[in-house]
Amino acid sequence: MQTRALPYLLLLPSVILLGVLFLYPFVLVAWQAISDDAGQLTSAHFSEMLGHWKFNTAFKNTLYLTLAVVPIQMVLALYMASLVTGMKRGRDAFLYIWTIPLGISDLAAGIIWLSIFEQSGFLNSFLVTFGINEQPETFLGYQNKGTIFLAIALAEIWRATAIVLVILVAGMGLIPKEYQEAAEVFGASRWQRFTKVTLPLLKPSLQTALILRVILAFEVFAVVAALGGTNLPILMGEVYQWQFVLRDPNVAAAFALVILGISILCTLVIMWFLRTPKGATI
Amino acid sequence: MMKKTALAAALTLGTAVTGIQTANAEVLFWSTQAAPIEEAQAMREKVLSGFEGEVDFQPSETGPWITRIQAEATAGSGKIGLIGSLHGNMIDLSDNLADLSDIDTTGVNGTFLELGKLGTDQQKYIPWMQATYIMAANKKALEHLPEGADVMSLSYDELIAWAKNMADATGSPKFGFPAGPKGLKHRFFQGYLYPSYTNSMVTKFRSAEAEGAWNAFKDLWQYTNPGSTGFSFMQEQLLTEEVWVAFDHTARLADAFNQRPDDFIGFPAPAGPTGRGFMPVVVGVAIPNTAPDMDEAKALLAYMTKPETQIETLRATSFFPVVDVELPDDMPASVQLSGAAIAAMSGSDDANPGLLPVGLGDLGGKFNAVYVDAFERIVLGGQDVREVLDDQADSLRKIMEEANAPCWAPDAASDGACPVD
Amino acid sequence: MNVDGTSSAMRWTFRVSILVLCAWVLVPIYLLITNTLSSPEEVVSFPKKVWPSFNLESISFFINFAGVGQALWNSVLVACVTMVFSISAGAPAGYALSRFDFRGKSFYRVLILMTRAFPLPLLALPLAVLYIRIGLDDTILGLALLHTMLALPFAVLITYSLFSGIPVELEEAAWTLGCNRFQAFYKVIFPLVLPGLTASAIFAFVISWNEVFGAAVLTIEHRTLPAFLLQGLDQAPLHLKFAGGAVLVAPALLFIFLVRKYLFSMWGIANR
Amino acid sequence: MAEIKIKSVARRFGKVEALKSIDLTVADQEFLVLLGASGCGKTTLLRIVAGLETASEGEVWIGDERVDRLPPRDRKIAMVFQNYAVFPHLTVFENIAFGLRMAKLDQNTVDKRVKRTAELMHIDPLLERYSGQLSGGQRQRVAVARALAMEPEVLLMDEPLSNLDALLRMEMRAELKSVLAESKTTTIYVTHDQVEAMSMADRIAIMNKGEIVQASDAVDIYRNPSHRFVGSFIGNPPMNFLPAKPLEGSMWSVANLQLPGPAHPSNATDSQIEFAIRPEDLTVGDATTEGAMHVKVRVVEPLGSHLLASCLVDEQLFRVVLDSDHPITSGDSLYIKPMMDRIRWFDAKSEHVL
Repeated sequence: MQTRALPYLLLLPSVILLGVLFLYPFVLVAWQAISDDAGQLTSAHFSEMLGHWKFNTAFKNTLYLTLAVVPIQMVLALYMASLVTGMKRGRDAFLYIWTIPLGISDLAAGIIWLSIFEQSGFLNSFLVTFGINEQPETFLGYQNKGTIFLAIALAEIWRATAIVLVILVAGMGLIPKEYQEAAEVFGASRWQRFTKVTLPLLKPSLQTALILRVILAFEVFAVVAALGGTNLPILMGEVYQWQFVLRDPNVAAAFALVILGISILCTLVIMWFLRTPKGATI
Repeated sequence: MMKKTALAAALTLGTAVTGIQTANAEVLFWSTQAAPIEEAQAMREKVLSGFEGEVDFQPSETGPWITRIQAEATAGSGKIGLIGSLHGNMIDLSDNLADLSDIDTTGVNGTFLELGKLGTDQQKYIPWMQATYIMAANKKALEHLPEGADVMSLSYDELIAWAKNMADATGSPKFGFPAGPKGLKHRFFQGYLYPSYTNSMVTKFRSAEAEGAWNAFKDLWQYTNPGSTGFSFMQEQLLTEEVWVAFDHTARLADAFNQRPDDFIGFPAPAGPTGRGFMPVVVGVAIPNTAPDMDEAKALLAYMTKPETQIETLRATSFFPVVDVELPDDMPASVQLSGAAIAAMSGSDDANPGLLPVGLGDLGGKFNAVYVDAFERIVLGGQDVREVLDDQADSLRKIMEEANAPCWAPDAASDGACPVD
Repeated sequence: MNVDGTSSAMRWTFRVSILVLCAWVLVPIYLLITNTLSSPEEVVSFPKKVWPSFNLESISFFINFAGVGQALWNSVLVACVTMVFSISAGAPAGYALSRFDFRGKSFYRVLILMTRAFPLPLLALPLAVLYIRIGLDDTILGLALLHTMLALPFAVLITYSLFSGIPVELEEAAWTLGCNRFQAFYKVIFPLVLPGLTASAIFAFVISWNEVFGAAVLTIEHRTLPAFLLQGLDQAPLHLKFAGGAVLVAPALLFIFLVRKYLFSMWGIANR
Repeated sequence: MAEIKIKSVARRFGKVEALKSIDLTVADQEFLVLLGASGCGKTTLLRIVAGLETASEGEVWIGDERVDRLPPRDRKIAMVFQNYAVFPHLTVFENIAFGLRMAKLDQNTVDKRVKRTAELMHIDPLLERYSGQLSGGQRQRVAVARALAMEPEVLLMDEPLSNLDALLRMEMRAELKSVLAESKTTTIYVTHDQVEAMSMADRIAIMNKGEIVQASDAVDIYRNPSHRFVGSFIGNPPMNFLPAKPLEGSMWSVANLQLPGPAHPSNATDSQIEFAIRPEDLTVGDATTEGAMHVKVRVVEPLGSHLLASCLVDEQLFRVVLDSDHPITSGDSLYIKPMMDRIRWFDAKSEHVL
């Protein structure tokens, strides 16, 4: 069998697609970030970006948000996935419920969580109705950056854990029961079985889920805009700001390259940390 | 070769899937205004149905709106016949817009027409509709007015005192300001705060008077609902009563006025030491060079400025006409409430009307950012007023010099770039 | 002897966890529905009621809104074409990644992820220019191609881990029993990964369904539902905002509901 | 007529030589077992014959056809995999019928053949089950049935019994042998289990480090190992080896014995040869026995049918099989006499028999 050429043939459709629809426009945009109007290479746009007073804040906020959201999502999804595998009846129903947020766009999620946290929202209604608070609180006020951050993190965890869950559940389904049973025979507790058998065998799925989540977390925008207003600048928001409000596509492209850069970096780090040794697959 | 075949196949499929592309005589009206679907519906059914040709009204968010227009301009061909948006969005599209000088513009506000030239000698856009910032209050708030203050001729100091009274009385700040991501707060600083305190928008950006203006605003901010940084359309918070008194432009207050006309009043923006600064919001319509049917587009454009169309537009969008028209009596509550406020504002003794920035080209966005950044640093960030103003003044000066834009009202006319003292 | 899994404390933790997690997911959805089914006055009232008054004013506004049906149909078309494209381009790539070692493998893996790591709003401009020039502008196909690009990383990575979980011997056995590579894939591997493929199809569907920016730029007469509805949704009065959100969410939920069986009813691959 | 000819087949993985120029012919209807320790290349060779792997060089012929460029499906082979590779999404029936359907046989023939092979393998009651509902032994039967149903000219089996427990393995061994004898296919069977190999094979090819060191029938391999490795691998316990020093003529000194052996090589002093004998080819005498070797007993293992004594000669391990009732304990001295016709000599360097 022509094994040498075959993998490339299999990749061809996706590569053509990516080449035309992604690489071509990407190169054009990336060029904007590093060239001036006369077509000369320049670092001016990057200096302008780095020199802008919001850059550091936006960069940090994006990282913090990712750091706050993704690990919780991974743990939560793992927990949900193992609950599901431990279920005897009703698996389908619970899984369906837990994957509902999958179908909810970030715009819709923003609307939903704003209706909870805004001053006249459901949370305040609850607190006031039950006499816990006398006055509705302004959870999303500019001086409560912590609360805003928390609200955004909650909304993101709510919205995007389902992606991780689906990938992990599918991955767990592929782990043969025998391994669990073998470990049980050797006296491993439930927790040990999870950490010593399930987790290592789940590595490829964990890797996939983690990479996708981290990349998507760097691109979060709609939920932050809905809940944070202008209080929590993030990189993706700055891309919009420079592209459509400040009308400086060069600096917007520079911001986009920063997002791309940290995404690739994180991807490589995750790929390396969660690499599966050759031959250690199921 | 291979690619070509694939492309041909793709095109065929595209045709198959979409059932494509009859050469349509419809004019595609691509607009950022009247985007909420109930407004869009009114535009289609009430405003545009009177046009003898076919119109396809497609509202869009600013991002896709700009992207699409730029794409068509770059590609050199397009579907869009007519574009409609805020003055600020038109500025850097200037090169792609057809000259509209041959359109009959009798009756259209001359100042706005001048704005529509975008600093060129061609008519780049024709004014379509206008709004202005006014204030709105829940009637419950009126009892907290400081003594002796007349709501129809309020000063900034009285507004601050009023906001304080409300906060003290209710336990939570009841003044609201649209400082959210889509709020148009830069226009407040440019057209209201600065003119009212410095009688200038650019020249006295870092003056002592400006410092006073910012300090006054900081005072007001103490009694401003802290959620304001998330507010973009004050009608929502007025309706939920998260705020009782708010500042926003007429179209963004309309929903509150219309839903509960008896609960709200509209009144003029406050006055400062140098008068009652205010500024219009102008929405224009223009035709891109790539319009498929230029004549039909121009016919539609002319239709848009007809008095009857303008009145229907007002009903649909709560934006006011740019031509002189007699408004009928059966206008919605929002028109009556905000109309009264606008009349009181422009008719007041201390009225100090300003103009939208002109001649900035594609630096308009950055010009606005100077004011917004100053706000975020001074008011939200708590940074030192003097330092921030000095810092932002440098950026402002650079922008004015790069654009080489002369001063506009209320700044006195200048030779060459408008100076920042 | 450790009797984990059967002790009543464990069982209770198990049950309570499940219920709490269900509530965590469902309560926000419920609140959206409550707001959708409330009258405009109730939506802005405070404190809010937890039980809706089943006022259908807002929702019927959307359902009767001219063009919604067409937009819905466009959305479904685009999402389905996206599903087919992303699986047909993604699954072979996932298969190649799982079965072969070849030069450029890591590069490819990073490349497909880049499409998700670069802000679409910036890519939209050059893409739209390209589309206008080659005639893909304002077509279902063109938008579906863009959405395929967005869904591709999911399709490739999910199928990659699926194929990695299928023992090579099953395929080899099929070869020795008279299959060529394609037949072996189609008759043996494909049925085994079908549930997982459904998962990546769902991703494709949902990604396409919820994508707004590209749809708003690249379609005009063939607007998808989000591009059609979401324009100005945040300027719309509150009650319409919620109803719009619900109208958008409902079909996606229905779709997931319909295919949920395939999503999770894995074959007993455990015995190998 | 399906003779398998393997000509100079080599396989390299990078710099590692997994197979070094293998030549092997398997006669029509012959049952050949590839025997060797894990990692010796036997599975690689089998997979090359199957077409699942490509040889770096060399030719593979099945019948009159050169097949090494053909895909597996065109080689008229069937294969049984070590982990059975029973398709989990198909019933037992469909598993067995899989290849038949690929060959586009009509439903009648398919039914008939599936039924026949299922009966042959005693799995006819399981036809509607899925692989998940089968035990390991049953799955193994399905795998074999699936291969046999193809009525292949060549049957390749990769350690098909290694995942079964000892008792089941013995049962399946006998059963497989009779089934295969009847089916008249040419079979290559890979295993690391010498008992399995000897009990089933017409001929055994013993592999070591990517080479076939000896290919012959079971008795010949046991009696006449052509290579030191064969002697040390075959037999339980395997052969004893002791160094031999050259004496005059063709006499050799082994421990305290002087034995006639092969003629001295030209450079006799340097070259060393080894004396080899199977533990059961020794007779026990006493201190007075002429030509007996003196060994010290270290461990005695009573194995029922016999005793196995591990002894030391000149600090070298030397195993002796004794009668079960032989009175002996560790520490005893033992005088043993090799049966002269069973002594083998190996070149210590080339490891070939002399």
